[in-house]
Amino acid sequence: MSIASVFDIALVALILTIGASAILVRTAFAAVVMFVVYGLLLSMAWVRLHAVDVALTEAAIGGGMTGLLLLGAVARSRSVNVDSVRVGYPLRLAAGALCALVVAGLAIPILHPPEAIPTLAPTVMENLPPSGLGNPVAGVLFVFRALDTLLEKVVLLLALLGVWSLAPDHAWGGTPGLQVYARPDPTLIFLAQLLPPVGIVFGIYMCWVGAKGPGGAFQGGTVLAAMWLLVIVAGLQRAPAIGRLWLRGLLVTGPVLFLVIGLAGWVFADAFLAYPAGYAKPLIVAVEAALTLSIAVALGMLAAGPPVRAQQQ
Amino acid sequence: MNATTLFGLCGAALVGIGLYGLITNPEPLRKILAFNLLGSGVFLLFGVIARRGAAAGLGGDPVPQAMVITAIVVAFAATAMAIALVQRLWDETDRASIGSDSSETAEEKS
Amino acid sequence: MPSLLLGASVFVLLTVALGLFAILRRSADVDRLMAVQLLGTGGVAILLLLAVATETPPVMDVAVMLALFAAFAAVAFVRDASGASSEARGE
Amino acid sequence: MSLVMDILTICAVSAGALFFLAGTVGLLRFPDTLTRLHALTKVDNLGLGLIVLGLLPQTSSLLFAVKLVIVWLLVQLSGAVVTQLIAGAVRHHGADG
Amino acid sequence: MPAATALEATTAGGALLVLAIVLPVVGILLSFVLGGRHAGRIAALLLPASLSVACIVFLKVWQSEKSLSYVVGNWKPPLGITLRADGLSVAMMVAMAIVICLIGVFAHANFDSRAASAETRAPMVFWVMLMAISGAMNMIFLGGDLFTLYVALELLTFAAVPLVCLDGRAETLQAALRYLLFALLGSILYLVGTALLYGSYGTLDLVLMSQRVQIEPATLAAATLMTVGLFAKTALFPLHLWLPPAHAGAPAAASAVLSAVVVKGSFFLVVRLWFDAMPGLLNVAGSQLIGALGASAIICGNVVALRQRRLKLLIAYSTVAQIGYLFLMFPLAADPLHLQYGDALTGGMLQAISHATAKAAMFMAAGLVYAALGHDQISELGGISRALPMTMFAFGLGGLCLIGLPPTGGFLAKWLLLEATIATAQWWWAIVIIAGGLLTSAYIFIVLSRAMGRPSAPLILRAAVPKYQEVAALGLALLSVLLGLVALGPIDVLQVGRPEAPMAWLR
Repeated sequence: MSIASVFDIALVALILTIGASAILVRTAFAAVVMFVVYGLLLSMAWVRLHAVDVALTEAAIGGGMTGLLLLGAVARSRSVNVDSVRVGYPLRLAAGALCALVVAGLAIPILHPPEAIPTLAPTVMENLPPSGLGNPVAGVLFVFRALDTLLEKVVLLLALLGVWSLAPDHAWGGTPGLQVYARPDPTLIFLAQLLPPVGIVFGIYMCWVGAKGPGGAFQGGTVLAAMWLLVIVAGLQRAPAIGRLWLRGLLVTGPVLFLVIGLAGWVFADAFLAYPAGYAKPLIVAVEAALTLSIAVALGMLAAGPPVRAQQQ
Repeated sequence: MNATTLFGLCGAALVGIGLYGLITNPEPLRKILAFNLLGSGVFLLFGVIARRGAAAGLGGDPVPQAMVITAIVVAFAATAMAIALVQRLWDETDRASIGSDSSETAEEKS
Repeated sequence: MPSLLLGASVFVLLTVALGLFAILRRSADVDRLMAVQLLGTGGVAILLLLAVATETPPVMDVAVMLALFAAFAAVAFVRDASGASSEARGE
Repeated sequence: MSLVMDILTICAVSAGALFFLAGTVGLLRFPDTLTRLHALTKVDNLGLGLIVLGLLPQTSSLLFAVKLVIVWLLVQLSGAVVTQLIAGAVRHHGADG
Repeated sequence: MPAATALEATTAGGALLVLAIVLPVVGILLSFVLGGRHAGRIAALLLPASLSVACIVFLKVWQSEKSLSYVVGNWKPPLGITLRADGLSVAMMVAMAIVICLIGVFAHANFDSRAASAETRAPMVFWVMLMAISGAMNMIFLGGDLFTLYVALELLTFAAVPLVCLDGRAETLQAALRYLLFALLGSILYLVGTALLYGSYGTLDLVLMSQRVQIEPATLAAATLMTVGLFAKTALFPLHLWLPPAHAGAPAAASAVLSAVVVKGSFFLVVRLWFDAMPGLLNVAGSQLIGALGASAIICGNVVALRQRRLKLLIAYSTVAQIGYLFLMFPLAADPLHLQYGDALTGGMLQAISHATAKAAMFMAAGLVYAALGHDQISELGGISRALPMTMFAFGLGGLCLIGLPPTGGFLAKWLLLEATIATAQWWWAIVIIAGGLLTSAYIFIVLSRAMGRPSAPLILRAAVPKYQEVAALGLALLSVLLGLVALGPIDVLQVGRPEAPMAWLR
């Protein structure tokens, strides 16, 4: 048994333990802490699976951003009487049996992979050079399966509108109710002044490096969103009102640019979402940059929640 | 058993754990958390499939990896929406219970 | 050299696991906050070791990401703890 | 030369790993929250610092070396601040652990 | 298998498929920037445009009797994504576009935002989500790649859930939350299947998949998980619990779109999965099981509907039952010994379309009744047919379609299914179909007789109902009746792009 496999076994054991306790632990707060820890551990698993792009995404979204969301809800739930009726023992047993069945159903194909393992990696590498990209994952996201990526941006916008739709009528167009730190804390303000510059540089770096190595618009956008939220949470800046034109503009910039370039491909490269030869890389980088901004704003506003206060005139 | 299979089994187990939590936990917040766990198990399966397809000098098949990135973002959006729903629901039930309380206290004051 | 670094990363992972166990055994919320902090430091160490041991420099970016978001999550946790208490005081 | 570098790496990384162990032992053994916090952050940060120091000679380019140092600084900084915040929360709540 | 069409290039007119997807997306993006005050106007422009694109595609496919396809970005599968419009897609696309447009007309009264000085919540959300549903449905009908279909499915979910709780009451929020959790579970199960299939065959393209697919554990696990996930989204018994509160609590226009359109999306994917991606994989036991679930849905849904006191809940439970009919086509169409993919498939799709039109009309009618009376208690509907004759006529026509009386579309659909039960000698499904029809007629009759009865107290109408809303409901109801006449015309379009078996009996 090599050292690497010891590492993998330990990591898997840790992930499973933490994951299971996130489900089984009694208080919601503890569960959320477990979940954040779990997210951070999972990004290591992604590194071990040689998927650095995914590791970056998981560390950012799985651990940090989702944790923030869940936490906000936990804080809120403390003032609510959450009825915690335990599910009966027979049902739990039945659920356990069902889950065991599902696990077995998944384990069989895992344990018996096909003889010739199908892969598109060679095809991707063969077709990547014309785009000028060095990162195959970015190639899949922005060249070969660009339609998915474009639609997924629309999904993000819809989810945001869905979150906003939960505002009371009078607060529409107002500012989100992201919980701000209770008392102005000099330490936190210090961090909120110091961390964002580092984070913003790193976010831009992620977006820039995404064309040739692991990174990209998602990862960069998430970092920017987190830094923005940090500044808001520390009370240094207010969350913007959702009716603001600049906010709406930023939200759609990325998708609009993507769509426009996609439609232009019809004229200049004879297919929707095709890039004209020789211009692929600059166009993709432009789309990624715009998307980074849009994703940052969308994720930030998603985490900030629906508006609760009407906008002051 | 190699490392990839190990992670694959880990993913499968996480799917089971998440599903169990989703079914048996009555609190909506915990259900959302369980959904995320279930989702990450599924993503891990994608990762294992990608890793198995390592070829052409790549550590993994980039197609499933790209799909996971898309799916992670979608799952985050879903979580945000679900949590906003839960919080609004609490607000409304609060208002319903507090509404009766506060009208009483208002009457007492007057 | 790589196997030594890999060995060190296993060692750190095991201590992190042990530390997590120590922290999560306790029931106070504040203790739990430390779990994130522990993983922030330990996770970064593990990833850096992996990055050099397997000669994949991009993994360092994951370490940066982890460091950033561990801090971010910890702030969120503390906000939650302080927010809850101030709410309790306010009411 | 490279032998010296390797020895430096071996020593520093091993020492760093041992510091991590020490931090964990502290977590296990210390009686109250604040001391545990102290054990965790101070010792682990030192461990990370040593590991970074040990890795520096092994990096292939200057950029990665710079990145290593930046990561360490980042963890150092956020660790200090977060520790402060947690300690504040402990003061506020009272350490009930 | 359609090996000849394996890696087809973009066909003439394939660009229209892109347009069908891009138009709603443009509408969504525009509404975000221009603000909700214009969202209604944007939808008023884009939804008819989308409908005309659908009609043109339909005509092209019908006349040429060939599928259209478009290779996005010129990257052929397995690397890229192909959009395909075969007979099933175009028929569903046109039908859903018509229903959505008429719902848009109906909703104009409730979600008019032009007069407001600032953007208001409900109109902004409603119109954007309506456009999103239209785009997501087109994507589901045209998508030729399982992962693209996953994204489309999520698009549909995120557009549908906020419509449930548009009014923000605690009970609708509860319903929306339950719906969201079911839907998310459904999509994640679908995603697991996608992962396993990719792991086995290295492609997610439907055509390539159909060529490579084999009966093996991974495929069966994937197919089962995906099907269960899609069942949860379609609210097939016993995963239907989320549907009645969600569909009954939403505003009328939203109920109509949820019940008529949204559930058809995931149903369509089940069809795609079993008949296109994995043809021949569905064995007798599996198809009988699906059929049994459908039959239970028909019986349970109808029996529970019969006991409802509120009109909207009754209609919602009737949706649960009607969804059951959709799944009867699986044992009937997938019988390997008999006519494969023939009448039963046509019947099933026709059932989807006629249910869409009829159910939308009925929810609209119920909404108008609610608006007029301020309640929808069935026992107190007396006199309403005098007050709102057109509305109740629309409700009645829709009801006839659900029961399956000639010449409605519902009749044709059920007739085709019945014929298939005889042709494949599976008489037990015939009993279910007929029993379901009887139960349906019972509750439609109860409602209509109450509505035509004398009011216990003089009927006071709370609000006047705009004429055009009644016309929209009636239009949809008439459509559901006239659908029976498609037997004379374009019904064979459904078979375009199918591997074999033209509709011999109609010629």
